[in-house]
This record gives sequence, C-alpha cells and structure tokens, in this order.
Amino acid sequence: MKKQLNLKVENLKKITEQHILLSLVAPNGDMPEIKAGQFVEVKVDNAPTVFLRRPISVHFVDYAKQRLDLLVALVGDGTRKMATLSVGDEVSVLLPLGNGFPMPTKAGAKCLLVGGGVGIAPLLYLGDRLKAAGHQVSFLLGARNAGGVMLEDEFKKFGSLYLTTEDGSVGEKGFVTNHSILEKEQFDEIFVCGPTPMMKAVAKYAYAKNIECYVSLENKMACGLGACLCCVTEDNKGHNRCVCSEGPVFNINELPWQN
Amino acid sequence: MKKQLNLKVENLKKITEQHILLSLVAPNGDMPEIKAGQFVEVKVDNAPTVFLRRPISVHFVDYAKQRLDLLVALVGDGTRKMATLSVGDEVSVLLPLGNGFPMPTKAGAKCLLVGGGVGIAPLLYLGDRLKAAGHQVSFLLGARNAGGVMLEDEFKKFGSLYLTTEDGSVGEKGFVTNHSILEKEQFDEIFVCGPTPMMKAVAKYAYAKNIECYVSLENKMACGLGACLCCVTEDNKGHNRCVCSEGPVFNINELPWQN
Amino acid sequence: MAKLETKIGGLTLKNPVLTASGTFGYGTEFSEFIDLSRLGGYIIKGTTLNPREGNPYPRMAETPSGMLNCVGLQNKGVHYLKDHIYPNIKDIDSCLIVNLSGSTVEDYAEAAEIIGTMDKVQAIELNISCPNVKQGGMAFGTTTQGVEQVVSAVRKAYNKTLIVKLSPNVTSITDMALAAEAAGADSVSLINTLMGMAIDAERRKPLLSMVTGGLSGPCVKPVALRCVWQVAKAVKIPVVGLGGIMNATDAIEFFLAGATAIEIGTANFIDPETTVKVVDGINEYLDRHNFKSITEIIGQLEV
Amino acid sequence: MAKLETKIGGLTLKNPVLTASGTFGYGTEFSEFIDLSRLGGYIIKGTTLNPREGNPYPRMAETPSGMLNCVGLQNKGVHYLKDHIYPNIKDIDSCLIVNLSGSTVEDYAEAAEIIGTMDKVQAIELNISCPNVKQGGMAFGTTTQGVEQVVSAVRKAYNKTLIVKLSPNVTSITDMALAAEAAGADSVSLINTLMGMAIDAERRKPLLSMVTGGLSGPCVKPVALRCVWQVAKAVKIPVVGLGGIMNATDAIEFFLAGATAIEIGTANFIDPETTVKVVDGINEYLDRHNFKSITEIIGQLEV
Ligand SMILES: Cc1cc2nc3c(=O)[nH]c(=O)nc-3n(C[C@H](O)[C@H](O)[C@H](O)COP(=O)(O)OP(=O)(O)OC[C@H]3O[C@@H](n4cnc5c(N)ncnc54)[C@H](O)[C@@H]3O)c2cc1C
Ligand SMILES: Cc1cc2nc3c(=O)[nH]c(=O)nc-3n(C[C@H](O)[C@H](O)[C@H](O)COP(=O)(O)OP(=O)(O)OC[C@H]3O[C@@H](n4cnc5c(N)ncnc54)[C@H](O)[C@@H]3O)c2cc1C
Ligand SMILES: Cc1cc2nc3c(=O)[nH]c(=O)nc-3n(C[C@H](O)[C@H](O)[C@H](O)COP(=O)(O)O)c2cc1C
Ligand SMILES: Cc1cc2nc3c(=O)[nH]c(=O)nc-3n(C[C@H](O)[C@H](O)[C@H](O)COP(=O)(O)O)c2cc1C
Ligand code: FES
Ligand code: FES
Repeated sequence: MKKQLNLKVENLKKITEQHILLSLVAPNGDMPEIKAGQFVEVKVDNAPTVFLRRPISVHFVDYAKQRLDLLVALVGDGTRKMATLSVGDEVSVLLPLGNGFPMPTKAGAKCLLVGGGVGIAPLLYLGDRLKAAGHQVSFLLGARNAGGVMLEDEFKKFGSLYLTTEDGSVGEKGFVTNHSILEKEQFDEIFVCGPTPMMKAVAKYAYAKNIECYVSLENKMACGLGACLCCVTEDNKGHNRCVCSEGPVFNINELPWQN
Repeated sequence: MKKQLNLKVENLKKITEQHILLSLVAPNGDMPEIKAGQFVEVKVDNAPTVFLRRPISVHFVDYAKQRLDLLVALVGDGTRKMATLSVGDEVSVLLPLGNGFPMPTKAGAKCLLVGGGVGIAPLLYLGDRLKAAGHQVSFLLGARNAGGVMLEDEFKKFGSLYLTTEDGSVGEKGFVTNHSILEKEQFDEIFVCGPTPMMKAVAKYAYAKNIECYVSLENKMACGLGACLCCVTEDNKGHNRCVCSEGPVFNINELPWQN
Repeated sequence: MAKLETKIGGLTLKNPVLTASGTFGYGTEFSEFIDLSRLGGYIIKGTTLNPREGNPYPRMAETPSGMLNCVGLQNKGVHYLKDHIYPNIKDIDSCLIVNLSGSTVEDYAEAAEIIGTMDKVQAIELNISCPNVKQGGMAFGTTTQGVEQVVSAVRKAYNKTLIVKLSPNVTSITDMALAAEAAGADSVSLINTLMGMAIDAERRKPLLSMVTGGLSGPCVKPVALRCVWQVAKAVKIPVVGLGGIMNATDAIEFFLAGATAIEIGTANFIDPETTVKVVDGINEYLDRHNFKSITEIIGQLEV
Repeated sequence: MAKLETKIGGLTLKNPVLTASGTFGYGTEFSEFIDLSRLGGYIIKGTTLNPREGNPYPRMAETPSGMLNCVGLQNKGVHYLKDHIYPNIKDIDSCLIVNLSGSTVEDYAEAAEIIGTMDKVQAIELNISCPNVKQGGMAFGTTTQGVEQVVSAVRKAYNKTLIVKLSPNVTSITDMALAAEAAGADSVSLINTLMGMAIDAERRKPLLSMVTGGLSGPCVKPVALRCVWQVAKAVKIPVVGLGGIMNATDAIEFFLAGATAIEIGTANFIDPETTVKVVDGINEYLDRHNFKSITEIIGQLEV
C-alpha cells in the first residue's frame, strides 16, 4: 500500500564528504511493508530551486524501530538540502514505489550483489532480505578510490564483501567486472545497481554465462507513480517502459543490452 | 553610500505574537551612515514562495555595536521566514535606501512622532536622532489593543509617550487622532508612519493647524532603488513619484491629501 | 457546506475539481492516495487513434517553479483503451473524461466515434495543443481555421460533451476559443503547456530529447490566469481553467477569473492528494466568505 | 582570460552583458553597487516621444519565481532625456543604448531621429512589444506587417545600430524576427515579458491596476531560451537573449542557444551586482572549458 507519510529525522550521519545516511522514523508506527529495490520520493522543503520530489532507494528498513534509512549522494541542490536537515525535522515521503528485486526461486541460491558508487544503496536491504530467506550473499562493490568505499561493516553483516577501486587503493584494482571473484565463483543470480556503463558490463558477463541478472535503473522522474510517463527506458522490443512503475528493477533479458 | 552587505543575526526576539525584533550586525564594521526614515531591502533565503527582497524600515542603529535593528510584523511568507532565522545566520541587505525624515530647521522644535501598528518601526530611531539634535520629542502610538502595544520602554528613552488603543485597554480609547494631546499641545512638526487612513487623518489635523508634517509611505517595491518605477504614488500635481527613491518620506504638501 | 456542483455543457460535475490529462495516468495510479470518487471528474491520459511510443528519453527537466516535458503522447491507442483500460475504470464514481489527440482530422473523428461507444465516458477533452509532437494537434490549435476544422469534425462524430483544450502559444487565445465555440464546442479548457526549453550548460546539451518541451507548474499560473480571464470574457460557453494550480487559493483565483471548473496537473506529482485537498479548501473558502455555492464566485473578480 | 568581446551589427561590445530596459533605470541608480564601465552595455528605461505618466498603482505583483509589472512606460519623453539625463550618463565608459517605445509609426520615427542626435547613444532597442499600454507598440509586435512598418520607418530615421525587441506573446516569434530582419534591423532582442495576471483571492481583486501585466524573472527562462533557439536558427542577424537570467550559468545557456549577447533584467532587483557577477562567471566558464572567446560557444548547443 503506497502512502504519503511525514517521517521524522532520527539521525543524519555524514558517511563521506559526498554521502549522508539519513534515518527517518514513522512516528505513528505506520511504516508500510517495503521490498528491497523499492524506492521513495522525498519532498525537499525550503529549497527555492527544487520543485519536484527526489527519488531515493530504500537503503535499509528496521520495522521494529519503524526506521527507514536512505543513503544519499550529494550531487545537486535537492540532495544538498537534505544534508541540512536536523534531527526532529519532518520529511514528506511517498513510499514504497516501484517493484523490488525478485527473490530467487531456487533454495539457497548463490547471489552476487554488485554495486557502484551510490548504487550500493539498495543492496544492503537486499542482502538482508536474501540472507533472511536462506540465500548465500556476496557483495561486489566498486568505488573510484578508498574515499568512496562506504559502510563495509554493514554489508559484512549479510554476506562476503569484495571490493574494487579504480586506483587500487582498496580491494582489487579496476572496475567491478575486473574482480577475480567473477572467474572463481559460479553464481545463480546477480543483482546490480550503479552507473549504466557498469550495469551494462555486468549484464554482458551475465548474458555470456547465462546467469539470471536484475538491474536497477535510474531515470529522471516526475511522479514516481507510473502516471506521467516521463521516466521511460526502451526495452528490447522497442517499447518505452516506465522505470518508476514497471521498474526500477528489470531483468536484463527485457533490456536491449544484449549487444 | 548604498551597499549590499551580508549582516549576521545577533538576536531575534519575539515582541508580540505577530512581531519580531531582528538585530543584525555588520561583521566587518562597515555599517554605512543611515538616516532615520530610511529603509533596507532584506533578501529572504530558503523560501520558495518569496522571490523579491522585502523592504523594512530602519528601527534603530547602534554604530558602536555596528548593529541594525528591524521591527518586523509577521504578515506573509517573507516576514514569517525572517522569524525563523537563527543567531549567526547571514542576511543579505541593501542599505540605506530612500530619503529619511528631514530634521527640523528650528532649534528645539516640539516634535510629535505618530505611529500606528508596525508603523512605529522608524520612529524609535527618529526619536533618537531628534533628541540628539536638541529637539523635544513626543510619541503618539496607536494600537488595536493592549497586545499590540510594543516597546514602550524603548520609546520613553527619547521622549514622552502617549498611547491609544481602539478598545481602550491601554492609553486613551480610540484612534491616535482622538488623543487629547493633540488639543492640549501645540507642535512645530509632526512625523507619521502607519496605515494610510491613519496618516491621512493626522495629515488633516496638520493641514488644519498648518503644522509641518511628514509621512512615510508604503508601497509594493521591486528594486528599492528608483530604477523600476513599480512603487509610485501620485503627488498633488498628478505626477507619479517613486516611493522608494523620492520617498518613502513625503511632506504632506506634496501629496493629494488636502481634501 | 457550500454547494460545489458545477455544469459544463450537459455535464453536471459533483465538484469543479478535475485532473489534468497526462498528469494523472488513468486515475488508478492515485487510488492508494485518494478516494477517486471525491473528484469532480478525471481526465485521463492523452489518447490517439493508433498506439504511439512517444518521444525518446530524456523527457523531463525541472525548471524554476515548474517542469518541462516532452512525453509526446505515448499511449496504446483508443482500441486498447476501450478493451483493456476502460473496463477497470468505468465504475469509479466520478466523471470520466478522455483527452483525445491526433495528427489528422480523420483520426480525431474516428477516435471520437469510438470514444462515443464507451457509455461511462461522459466527455471528450480535445487536445489540439500538444507542443511535443510534430503532429500532436498543435498545428490545428494555432489557427482559427485549424480549430474550426478539427472541432467541427469531432462535433459531428461525437454527441456528448465536447471540451476543446487550447494552447497558450498563440497571439490570441481568445480567437481560438471563439473559433472552438463557433464550431460547436461545449466548453474550452486552458491552458495546455507553454513551449519551453532547458539546457545543461556544463555538457552543452539540451535537457530534453526533443530540445523543446511543454512548461507546466506554478511558473505558468500568471499566464494561465490571464488566458482564462481573457477567454471567459469573450465566450459564452463555460471555461475550464488550469495551469500551475497547487492549492485551493490558486483554484479560487481561476474561478474569480471566470473558470467554471479547474484541472490539477503537475501538482499531483508534488502531492498526490492535492485534488481532494483543493476540494476541501474550496469548501472552506466558500464557507468562510459566506457563499452558498461555487457558482457565486465564478467570474466575480472586482475590477 | 577569454575574450569577451562580441558584435551586434556595427557595434562592438566589450563583453556580452547588457542591462534590460526598465530594470536598470538610467544606470546611475546602480552606480553605488557596481562599476558601470564593466558592463558590455546598458539599455536605459523605455523612452517615448512625449512624456508619459504610466499606469496607476499597484504596478507590481510577485509570482512563483518571478514578478508581474504594469509600469506602462512612465518616462519624461525623449527631449527631457536628451536635455537632462543624457548629459549625466553619456560619459560612462560602456555602450549606451536607448530603448524606444511609441504609439504611432510617426512617433517612433520622430523620437528615433532625436536619439540619433545624441552622439554617445550607440544603438536603439526598439520596443514593439510592451504588453502594458494599449498603444505600447505591442500591436506592432504581433503581426509581421506591423513589425515591418515600424522597423522600416525607424530604420529610415536612424542609421546607427537598430535592435528590435520582440514579444513572446505570439504564435510565431520567428516570423516576427524575420520581418524585423527584412525591414532592416541589425539585431533582434528577445524576450520581452509574457502577458500574465495575478489575483488576490481573499479580496477578490486583481493585484495589478491594469489587471494584466508583464511576467519576468526565472519563471520565464524556459520560454525565453526556446524563443532564442528558434529565432537564432531562422535569422542571420545577431540575437540578443534575455528572460530570467539570474547568474552566469543562465547566461551560458542563452549563448549556447544562439544569443550573441544577453540582457539582465529582474535579477538586478534581487542582487544589484548581478551584471558584473555574470561577466566574471562567463569568464570563469570559458576558462574552465578552455574556450578562448565567447564567440566559440554561441549557438554551440549539441543537439
Ligand atoms: C529509482 C531511483 C533511485 C535512486 N536512489 C538513489 C539513492 O539511493 N541515493 C542517491 O543518492 N541517489 C539516488 N537516486 C538519484 C537521485 O534521485 C538524484 O541524485 C537526485 O534526484 C538529484 O537531485 P539533486 O537536486 O541533488 O540534483 P539535481 O540538481 O537535480 O541534479 C544534479 C545532477 O544529477 C543528475 N540527476 C538528477 N536526477 C537524476 C536522476 N534521477 N537520475 C540520474 N541523474 C540525475 C542531474 O542531471 C545533474 O547532473 C535514485 C534515482 C532513481 C531514479
Ligand atoms: C519603505 C517600507 C518600509 C517598511 N517597513 C516595514 C517595517 O519596518 N516593518 C514591517 O514589518 N514591515 C515593513 N514594511 C512592509 C513590509 O515590506 C511587508 O510587510 C513585507 O514585504 C511583507 O512580506 P511578506 O512576504 O511577509 O508578505 P506577503 O506575502 O508579500 O504579503 C502579505 C500581505 O502584506 C501585503 N504587503 C506586502 N508587501 C507590502 C508592502 N510593501 N506594502 C504594503 N503591504 C504589503 C500584501 O498585499 C499581503 O496582503 C515596509 C514597507 C515599505 C515599502
Ligand atoms: C507530463 C505531462 C504530460 C502531459 N500530457 C498531456 C496530454 O497527454 N494531453 C493534454 O492535453 N495535456 C497534457 N499535459 C498538459 C497538462 O494537462 C496541463 O495542461 C499542463 O500541465 C498545465 O497544467 P499544470 O500546470 O497544472 O500541470 C501534460 C502535462 C505534463 C506535465
Ligand atoms: C519593471 C519592469 C519594467 C520594464 N520596462 C521595460 C521597458 O520600458 N521597455 C522594454 O523594452 N522592456 C521593459 N521590461 C522588460 C525587460 O526589459 C525584460 O524584457 C523582461 O523583464 C525579461 O527579462 P528578465 O526576466 O531578465 O527581467 C520591463 C521589465 C520590468 C520587470
Ligand atoms: S516518473 Fe512519472 S511515470 Fe515514472
Ligand atoms: S521599487 Fe523600483 S522604483 Fe521604487
């Protein structure tokens, strides 16, 4: 059930120079059921240059505490304004939006969760859900350099963690697709979120190895509800599909990425 | 010399439910010389519905402390946003704008300063300046009711204080023009700021008694600099005069208020 | 409780708050946020005779107090609407209005006829003003002859309420409204989006795939109000006003300028509950000012 | 330091940043805030042959990300300008341009001739697009015949640089630009204000004395950019772009869309130093992107 809720800022933590972890709680205990891979639309107040809501992935949910965590990269006026919120401030949020990552049908599936940049955001909650469902979780996260590597301890709670940095300062050097784990291990399913070139590269690997692979796409959104058709992506049949309501998670077999 | 300065909020005090006293300081000690009756244009940040600056009279200046005080009635989004400023915040201000009240040429002139509502704002600094110049100052301030009477102790520093309230709860009952002091005393000059009907009523008294009288007009302003011609008022010759640059203070003999 | 009922041609709306086409999907997208039966009516997504894929990505750019879109009438065509969507929405207890676009007069008329076969569709809003596709009807909407031609053709093919949606991208929107009225329209709605453009200065590229797109949101409200004011003075048929309405106060402004009903578009993206909040706010305004009915304020601007 | 010099007809501007008429007075109002000689040029207040009192109060209303005005060309006439204002501003080391309005072709031509006698005035910006007075030239600016008529007449009376300022309140601004070009204009500037309106819902009254007024500020930027883009592709003469420019990034967008120079209007009210900040910001952008001259980015939008 989609809702518009006024959540309260419980905590705002600077993770890197460019990233914040925003913890919001539902004061009335009405946090809806959320699937990993779903997102929320955040209203940004007091920002004259920000008109539309901002789509942000669900990073983590703690139902006991009625808490929703968002991992936000500070890229423009909207996200930078979010970083000025204070504990106790109210934030209007539409949630949950979009379709989450599908859970593997095979029991105890070996799952690889690949993230790049702030694309790691939805993978923590996905790791939690997969682990809780009895699957095996490996995270493969890529960053530019050591400064971009975030929240390692959090991810380790739910699975093994493999890292790459472009400058080799942490983990293996190169892009995620260069990581040796891709050769060493055979995965049943891959879940990816990050920059499009990275997702396409991972998809290429998955196509080649014939591994079930889901990617979470980004796009400019106005409504987040499937109503305005602003956020489309072209599928492999040449049809325009809504990223917000038909995605943001797509099976790579639906996308025109094969070649 | 007009300037654009980033002043710092030193203090923000709630005076009534609807009024704040905002104290701003020039951190670099560059507060320009300001005349009583001049005004400033305040930029309101973080308010999506507020585009233009807001004109506010100079309520008081303390050069030693480099402090500018503004008395602001909270009437709309802009002024209400000002009321959310915190100590230390920066506020962009254009100042000083417009022409102040002229000082009486006669030595030791008996001056009556009449204010209604937030129109009392410029009169405190005017009282200070007049007293410093050796004139005799009487304030006649009107409010709806006791709740609208403000800053009595401040005004008393510079002269005698007479009050009226419409409900008679403080001072004499009625409008300022009903106050007995107008019959009892003979003033050399009258200075007025407040709602237009009040200013016209006082002007009528001054016309009748042939007393020199100056009023400070309000108007919607865009530039505050005499550049856009948005803020005009018609004078007694049928010409449109800029309230911001030719006023806000006008001699009543320039205005078409005689009948 | 003041009376909110209002009339557009033969149509009685339970209240004057409609949804603007293209911003409210088929209504169902909003059913988790609001009770759709509280709407005066809902105007669904722009429909064309044949399916259209619309324009490439990116289709949206944010602008000061507004947004640009170049969606370009993506829809599955009127037959799909009839067979697959209409059955799911026809029983919503509100007034269902289909927004119709086309490239040729014949397409418009043929689609209108098919819409006429859907019982619960109570009106057509004829979009002759889409700035986002070469043949989106904008060509029709910018000359009086074009307006007359397409409105007459649809009028012949469709006998329920016909609302003609006008573009503000013209020298005289009043002339277009008069032409629509003369050609048999029961009402005109205005404004569609203003044609605009946005650029990414750093990458030196347009922000929209089509370079230009349609501007909507609060930034266009002053233009929309002016258009409604001008047109309402000139025509005898009721005017439906829209453009940048975010709250009940905005809506009241349109009624005062002469609108008989209003539509809410872009605001749905900021707050999906805007429509019902506006209904409540109009009620509150009428009560506070002692008006017995919404009709008492229509066109009542004191000038 | 990139080269900021740019040309409009026979005129060389030291940089492409001008002030928009009606928003910068006679320049002197801003002399305490900025060094006027740093401007590429300053276009002064709209001037008419005979004095005008303009419209009654109120003349201004704030709108979402913008404002409406109905000043209505208040000015003391071209003779007063020549005798009393020109002497005080003629020696400012920048390019002085007079914005000229009128009600009849004859008035325009006569005033243009007088302006021609002021040596230091280097160009006329011909305002045929003021929406705020019945005879403010808007009638001329909305038909190609009207444009040709008034531009030809002024062209005959004035032999220095002639810039024609166009209204966005038309179906095709490109047609108007082509007409101005054909009639001998050296350049076109666009856009003038969009016609809009604002209402006080509580008092049920218009916020402007003339009911309607001209919309300016960031809200109109998308429309202005679109107009510049369309016109720059259609004409051979240089285009001066304006409408909602608040900072250097906005200015760059206009250059990319095809503007040879830009004007800053409403932004002067928010920050009287905007013009010089924009000059600095353009410089910074060109340097950062390794352009040697402003001319390298004009019209260089990659589509
Ligand atoms: C389904 C979805 C989930 C997302 N999840 C997250 C998340 O968990 N954490 C996070 O930090 N960000 C996430 N994003 C991206 C986030 O929405 C944008 O970074 C944000 O909207 C930018 O707002 P802004 O005002 O700060 O920047 P703006 O000023 O709007 O833009 C700054 C820059 O970012 C680009 N940009 C803006 N919006 C988007 C977008 N939607 N997609 C791609 N580029 C954009 C602009 O082109 C510009 O270059 C997600 C986006 C989507 C669609
Ligand atoms: C020269 C001058 C000096 C002023 N000095 C003071 C002062 O010392 N203290 C103070 O509190 N206020 C002063 N004002 C009035 C002040 O500028 C307005 O109250 C303020 O701009 C309102 O802004 P807002 O965003 O809160 O309200 P808005 O939302 O802009 O308006 C709220 C209400 O106030 C009315 N209003 C807005 N601006 C003006 C205006 N300029 N004149 C008259 N009515 C207006 C509107 O019509 C509306 O009814 C002065 C105005 C001028 C022109
Ligand atoms: C994303 C989007 C899609 C739109 N699609 C249509 C459409 O299909 N048909 C139509 O007549 N108008 C369409 N419009 C225009 C709106 O119905 C409305 O006229 C315009 O947005 C102004 O109203 P607003 O400011 O309230 O949004 C669309 C607007 C937006 C923002
Ligand atoms: C208060 C005001 C007065 C104006 N007066 C004139 C004028 O006399 N002549 C003219 O050609 N344009 C006039 N304009 C229009 C501006 O020059 C400019 O075209 C318009 O405001 C758009 O630019 P902006 O958004 O940067 O302000 C005026 C604009 C404003 C806001
Ligand atoms: S953002 Fe509106 S349909 Fe996806
Ligand atoms: S406000 Fe611009 S001239 Fe007075």
